[in-house]
Amino acid sequence: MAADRTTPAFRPGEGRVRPATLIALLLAAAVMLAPLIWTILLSLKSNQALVGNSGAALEFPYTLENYWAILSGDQVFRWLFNSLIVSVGTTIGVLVLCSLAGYGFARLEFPFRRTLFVFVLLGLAIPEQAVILPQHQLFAALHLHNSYPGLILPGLAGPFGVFFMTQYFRAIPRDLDEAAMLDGASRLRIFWSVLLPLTLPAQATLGVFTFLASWNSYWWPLISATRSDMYTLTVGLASAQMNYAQTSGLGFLMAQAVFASVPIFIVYVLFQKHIVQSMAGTAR
Amino acid sequence: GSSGGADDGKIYLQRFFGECGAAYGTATDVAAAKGECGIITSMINKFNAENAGAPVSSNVVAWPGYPQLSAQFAAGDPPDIVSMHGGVISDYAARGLLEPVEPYLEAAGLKPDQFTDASRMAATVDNRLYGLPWDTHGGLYHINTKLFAQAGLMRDGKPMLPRSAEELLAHARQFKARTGKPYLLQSLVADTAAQTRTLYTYLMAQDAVIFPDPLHIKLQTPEARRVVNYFKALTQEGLGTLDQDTPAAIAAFLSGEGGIYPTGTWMIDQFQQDAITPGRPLHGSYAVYPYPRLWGKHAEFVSGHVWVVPKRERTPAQRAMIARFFKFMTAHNLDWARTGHLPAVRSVIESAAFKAMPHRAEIAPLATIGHPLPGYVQRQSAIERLVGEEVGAAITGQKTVDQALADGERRVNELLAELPVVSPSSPPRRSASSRP
Amino acid sequence: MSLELRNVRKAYGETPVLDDVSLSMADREFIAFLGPSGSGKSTLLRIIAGLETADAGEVVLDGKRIDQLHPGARDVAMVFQAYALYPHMTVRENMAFGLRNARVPQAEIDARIAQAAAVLEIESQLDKKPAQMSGGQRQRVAIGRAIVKHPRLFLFDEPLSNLDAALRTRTRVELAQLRRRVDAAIIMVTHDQAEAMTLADRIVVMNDRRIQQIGAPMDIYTRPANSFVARFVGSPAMTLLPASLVPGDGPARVRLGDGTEVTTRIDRAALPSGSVELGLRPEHVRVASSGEGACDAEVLLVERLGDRTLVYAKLSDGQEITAEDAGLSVVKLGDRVRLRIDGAAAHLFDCNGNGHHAQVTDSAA
Amino acid sequence: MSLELRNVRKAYGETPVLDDVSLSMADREFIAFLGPSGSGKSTLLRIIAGLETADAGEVVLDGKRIDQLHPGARDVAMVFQAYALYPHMTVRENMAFGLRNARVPQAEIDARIAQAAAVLEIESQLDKKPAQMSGGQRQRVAIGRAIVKHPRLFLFDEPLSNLDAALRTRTRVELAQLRRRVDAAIIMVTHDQAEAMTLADRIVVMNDRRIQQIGAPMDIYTRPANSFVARFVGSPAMTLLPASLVPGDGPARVRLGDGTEVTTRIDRAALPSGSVELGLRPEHVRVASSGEGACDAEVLLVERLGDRTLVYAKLSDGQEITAEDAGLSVVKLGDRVRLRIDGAAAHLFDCNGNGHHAQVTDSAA
Amino acid sequence: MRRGDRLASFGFVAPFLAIYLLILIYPLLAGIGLSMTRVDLFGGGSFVGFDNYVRLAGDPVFHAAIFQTLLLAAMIVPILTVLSLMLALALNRPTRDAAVFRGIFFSSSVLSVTIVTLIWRFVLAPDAGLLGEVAQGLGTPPLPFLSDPTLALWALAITTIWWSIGLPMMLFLAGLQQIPGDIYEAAALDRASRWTILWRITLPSLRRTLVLVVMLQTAAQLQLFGQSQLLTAGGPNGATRTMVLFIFETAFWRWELGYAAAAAEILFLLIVALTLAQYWFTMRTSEAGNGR
Ligand SMILES: Nc1ncnc2c1ncn2[C@@H]1O[C@H](COP(=O)(O)OP(=O)(O)OP(=O)(O)O)[C@@H](O)[C@H]1O
Ligand SMILES: Nc1ncnc2c1ncn2[C@@H]1O[C@H](COP(=O)(O)OP(=O)(O)OP(=O)(O)O)[C@@H](O)[C@H]1O
Ligand SMILES: [Mg+2]
Ligand SMILES: [Mg+2]
Repeated sequence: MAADRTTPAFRPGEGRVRPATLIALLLAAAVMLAPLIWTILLSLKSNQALVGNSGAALEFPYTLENYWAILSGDQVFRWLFNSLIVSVGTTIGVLVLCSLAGYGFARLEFPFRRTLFVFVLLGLAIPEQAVILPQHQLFAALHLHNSYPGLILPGLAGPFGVFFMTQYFRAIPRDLDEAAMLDGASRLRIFWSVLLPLTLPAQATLGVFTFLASWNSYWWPLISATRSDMYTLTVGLASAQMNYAQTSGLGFLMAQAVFASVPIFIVYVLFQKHIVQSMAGTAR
Repeated sequence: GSSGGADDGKIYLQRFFGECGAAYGTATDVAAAKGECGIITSMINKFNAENAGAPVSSNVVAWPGYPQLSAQFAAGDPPDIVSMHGGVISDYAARGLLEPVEPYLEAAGLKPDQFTDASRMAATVDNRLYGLPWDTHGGLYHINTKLFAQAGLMRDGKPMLPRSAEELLAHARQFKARTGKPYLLQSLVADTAAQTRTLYTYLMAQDAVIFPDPLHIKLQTPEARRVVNYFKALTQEGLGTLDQDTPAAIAAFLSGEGGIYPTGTWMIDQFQQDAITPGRPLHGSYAVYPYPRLWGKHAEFVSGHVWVVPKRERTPAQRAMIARFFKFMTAHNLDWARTGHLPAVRSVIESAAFKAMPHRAEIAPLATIGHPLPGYVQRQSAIERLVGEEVGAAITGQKTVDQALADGERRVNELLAELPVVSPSSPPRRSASSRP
Repeated sequence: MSLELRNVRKAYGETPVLDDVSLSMADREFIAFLGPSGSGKSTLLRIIAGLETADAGEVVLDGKRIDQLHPGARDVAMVFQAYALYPHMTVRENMAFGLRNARVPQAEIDARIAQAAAVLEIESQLDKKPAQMSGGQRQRVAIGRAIVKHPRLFLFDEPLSNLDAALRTRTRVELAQLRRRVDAAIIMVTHDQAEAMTLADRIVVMNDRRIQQIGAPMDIYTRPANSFVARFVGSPAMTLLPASLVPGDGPARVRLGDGTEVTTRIDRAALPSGSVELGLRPEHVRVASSGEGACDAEVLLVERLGDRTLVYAKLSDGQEITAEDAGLSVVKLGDRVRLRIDGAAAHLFDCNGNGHHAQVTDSAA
Repeated sequence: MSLELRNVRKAYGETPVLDDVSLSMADREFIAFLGPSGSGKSTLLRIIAGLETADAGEVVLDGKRIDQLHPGARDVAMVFQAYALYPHMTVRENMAFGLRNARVPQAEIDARIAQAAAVLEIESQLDKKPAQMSGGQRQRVAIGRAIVKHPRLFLFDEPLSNLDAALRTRTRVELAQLRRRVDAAIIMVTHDQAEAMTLADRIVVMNDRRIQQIGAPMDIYTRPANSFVARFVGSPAMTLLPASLVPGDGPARVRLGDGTEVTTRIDRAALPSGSVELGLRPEHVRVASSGEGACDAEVLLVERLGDRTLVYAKLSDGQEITAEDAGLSVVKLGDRVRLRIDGAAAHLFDCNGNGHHAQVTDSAA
Repeated sequence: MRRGDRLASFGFVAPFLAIYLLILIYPLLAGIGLSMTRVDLFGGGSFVGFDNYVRLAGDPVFHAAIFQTLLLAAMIVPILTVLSLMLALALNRPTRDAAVFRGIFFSSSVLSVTIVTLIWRFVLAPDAGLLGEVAQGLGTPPLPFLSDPTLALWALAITTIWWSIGLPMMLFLAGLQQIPGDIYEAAALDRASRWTILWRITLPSLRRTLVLVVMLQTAAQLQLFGQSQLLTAGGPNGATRTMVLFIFETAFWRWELGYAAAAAEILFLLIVALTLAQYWFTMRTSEAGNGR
């Protein structure tokens, strides 16, 4: 009787990872992680120890003083709060708008539906810098600068979410709509009670991406929220830097980077399970 | 949203220099503060403590803050006092966005000639003063005296500075030969200011006219060619570094990897910290001087920080408060000098207290030999980038010197030719709508 | 309950799908739409349900035109081919959904669900989600969801086609029982003739955008209106052989391609002139052990069904014919056999495809 | 070609799926694996193909152990249930793919494809992609892809289950023809007993991880080894009624729950003691028009198949029974009927489920 | 469906469309108007017709920016696509380890560009950087990643690839999970080698995902900005100035709004043209055999 009776893998995702693949993966993961670990190590060193010698990051002693410095800043929690309001607001807004529009484009009939969809997709080609100044003028005319709506609204116009949700809605069997129609459900009710719950994985994914983009956005908050009590975390942390911070405040700078990333890491970890699953419909 | 308040005299101050509420959030002891951020924060705290109702509300912006300021102007809601580099004033002044500050100085009992020439010129456009002069900053040779000694370039405990171009080359070769390290640490990567500073400085030294009129630059001149060719040759010979950006160059200087790091006044404090810290490579071996005279006369391109007053409707109480604040700031000019920048007030620079600070005697001449660009030149920061990019390309050998200078001249002239023709007195497009 | 369709037409773009379809249906009747794929069965069903709009024609339920009503307002319930259960709801919620929309009081909802669950024997499944159930269970839930609405008309779109053979038979029995217990009419779409024959009171055979025949199952089996119906209904299918009429009097007599002559009981006078096709059900073509039969054939395939054996064979002129033999038949593939044709039970189809049948009902084999 | 499986075992994790399965197969034989869902048919087939590895046991092809060989090197071809055609390749490319991998010369590839296409009548489809074809066409392509490889053994995993009824019958004929034209053995997995009976030389009935019976189709139909086989083979299924042996001599005589007594032709001596079940095929339970029958029953469902009618009924003790009647039966749902049981054709199953059959072969109805 | 229905249906897309029109399309159109004027940040401009476009046509700096943008996209998109595909292939399994690896490769995507460039400056800078230290350890002179024009482009490309590998990897994983497993078994029986399976089965099945990834990435990389602004400031000698950086400098440093707007419109058209060209190309080639 042969000793090795393991089933060979003929379907992808079965069987053992070959050693060569594993080594390549480990190397690639090291390349991915090394800069991140380096950043964390730097953030754990005092600024003074790093001046002119970033190699000191590899040696003891480590300290949390940079994080304390961030946390004891007057306004850090205000900025954190602003960022949360803006990111959560944008995320909710995008989910609502894109779910509605995705359902509309995927399921309903109205004049110029296809044309409008293509028109929306064109938006993927519009660079932020191409519209930021007219946008700024527009928001000035509407008196929206230095306000939460002013920070949230531009994040709602992105076409990717509409594309994503439309594809996802299209993948849901039409039977369900029809069954609900026969069950006497109104269009809104079909959308709300039948289809929307089925898009939860997609909502999670789009939500993560939107939250991430909103959290990291820099240029718009920079020129729209000019009052420090309206800064988002990215802008606030940038304002807290001295010129030449890369030399004399390196540890602090890196601690800021880590600090600003923690919330999104948390969001990612919470929702990552849904991400791959829900992308399945996108590439159709 | 509005940054304006009622008629209680509150004023909004917007500045860069970083945020350090952690260490200085409530500090009012200006003398005890350190660093640009610490000193300015304590100063404002102190002013607020001394005046009823903490009238100054400050807003820290990410360096350099001009996109935000422009945005605020465009939205019709600028602050009351803004930190600004001298070279930028002409842009806003030409658009009629700034108030001349003579009335405020007068109200504060200050006279323009209390300020040094260099600092006053930096704030002057069309013979009007557009801000409270605050300091003068310019390029300096930060020197590692230990390496200089090793290279045999010390005399009487002081580094030997070249007195001509030929001498600098000789020193550099000798330095390289004896220490094996570059003589000059240059930040040529992602930093255009350093190159421009060098070029402007040595053109001024040769009495070359850089901007014959508001719409033209002249770079295709023998003087310019001389300067660029010289630094190119030096760099190509390996006497100056090629691959460093600013943080890398600073790090190299701090770890004793080169003889001279030409950069601004703002680094004195940081380097001095290392110089007095035992165990640091720079310990006890730091000296600093203005750029040496290489050609012509001893002159240097400088700039300065200025506090400007954007044009908008203000109550008399607010105006009074601005004047009061200016007066207070001027009184604390010496404290600011601890950052390394040259104070703007003549009496301070001449004071014993100032001269007693490390290296200050050596750099004091900047106040007299320093010249900013003429006030009629707009878009100085954009021009600085263009010129720096071309000079950098020439020094690193990516372009021929002639080509680089020709390109630089053409690009700057094209930029200037596009300036919209506006009279300086025309009002901003949106008036201060949010103020009563 | 009475449903009437009047001159319904439907086209998708340029493609006509239904062409002047009319139909009326009695109270509590069970009708099956039978036809090949693409014949428009689902479309017709969906027009009744209101999921499609007819281009022309009327749909009348109990004397009231319903074609302009919202599907939910038509008092019909539909069971979808793939069940279309709401995956995120439990069985109970699936059933309650339509009732909630109709604002039925909660107590009433609970009662109806309990009753339906009892009928369908899914009481223990009520708090499961569809993904946790087997195909057969899901189907019962789908039926349950229809039942609780107490509709006047049930619509089933191929309710059994997703089930395996064993389950299909069981569910067929269940459907028949259901039909006795609910006070409503039923329309079922199928392309499985056995299903239609077993369950329906009347069958509507559809093909090529039109209704081909409407009738009771046995009518359709014994007196197919045309050659399409003849071929489509009955498994294995009726053999149709080209033939020529032999002149003479009395019942029609035809000659096959291999020369065999068959005497039918069909009235010669009713036949138009032109070529005809002879229709023979397998049970009327017997493998003859001795020589008394009518024609020779070569066996192509032997299908042993246990109780009887089907023999697919080729006549000497190349025409294929299906015959029946006893369950323990010894016929083998490749054998040459003699076939005895029961002319009394034969059908004739004229050149327009219309069927002509024996004047006296033929008896079973 | 000869295939032998010796003591094959397989478990997925803790769950055993195949338990000591042995089987040997002759040259050019057509074997069907028949069994309910989950009985391990596909697993066994996949072990032969090399897509799964047995935990123990040997797979021997022509005297050579192949269980360690790569699937591509085993000289077997498989037709998958969902066809598994390569969607982005044309039909031609689908067929050529395996040959290219085996470095067959292009001319030879072309010839084999042309031949297979002719056999399967898909010449005109060769440049289409699977998405453009109907289910039946796709299936022929899947078979074509197997044929061109000239394998020694064909493996079919439920090749017909995705087709509709009409197409299934046609394809069944095609498979039978194919079998005559290719010089290879065939194993087919199915859970449709009619399919297995029609096509296979021998049927392997599987259930519960084990082979229940191996035999020719008629053997299995007439002499099921145990009650599982009896119930599973034959459509509609054999009725099994609990019964008690009536003491006495001669052939076994049993009494049903409602008191009816049935005399079988089964040797009483071979039966162990204990309770028994009486097995009756529908064709041996006839609806009796007059009173000469044996028992009373109430009709639950009438399934009119055209040529005959199946009657599902309930005896007075609640046991369900299936009977047959003529095609034009007048029996209706809810009727009370009398049923005549043909005891000579009855089967008995002892308390271990083992089957006991009449000593003389019973004749067909 | 009926008329009222259509209106109601339109109601579902209307909220998004309204915001989209107001916040993206109106500014885009306003940008077109702006591109016809000579105007600074504070208005008061004059109409100049197509002068700005004519100027762009003759501006070598803009030409270089276009060229470099295209070059960067051409460097990044293929590598990113291939690498993320390889990762997806390797990580398309249900194990815990694979999930951890997926998390690792996605982790960089959550960082902002500011942080990414900050980190990578420390990796790439020849003196103080990680690569510099490695080079020193190996005894070779470190590569001047930020000062050599070609290497600087690679520095941006590497940084970008590191930063954005997560999303395409996820898309490919999703695509892979949609390929039915049985065709792999069929291929095994067809004696296909690993390589043949990759080229003839997996890749063709991933075609739509591949097109999507390439199109999304092309559109994204043609808008590359933060990396070049923060890492190399467009240098050395403008060698890494991308179109968006050009637009940014023109608007925020030079205050030439009209000129910046004209460049932005050109960029917009370029992106639309390139992505549509990709779309049409792939649709045309797939239409040939696949009559959907
Ligand atoms: N939405 C549609 N758009 C265009 N053509 C359609 C549409 N729905 C159905 N058809 C076409 O209409 C015809 C009838 O379709 P229908 O679904 O009613 O057939 P069916 O009898 O139910 O067939 P099946 O047994 O395959 O379900 C078919 O030819 C089909 O291709
Ligand atoms: N990959 C697997 N992992 C775990 N269990 C499996 C796997 N494949 C099959 N099984 C289990 O093994 C048993 C036999 O499965 P198999 O597919 O061989 O059944 P089958 O007879 O082909 O049934 P069907 O008619 O439904 O195809 C089933 O209980 C099934 O759940
Ligand atoms: Mg249908
Ligand atoms: Mg199976």
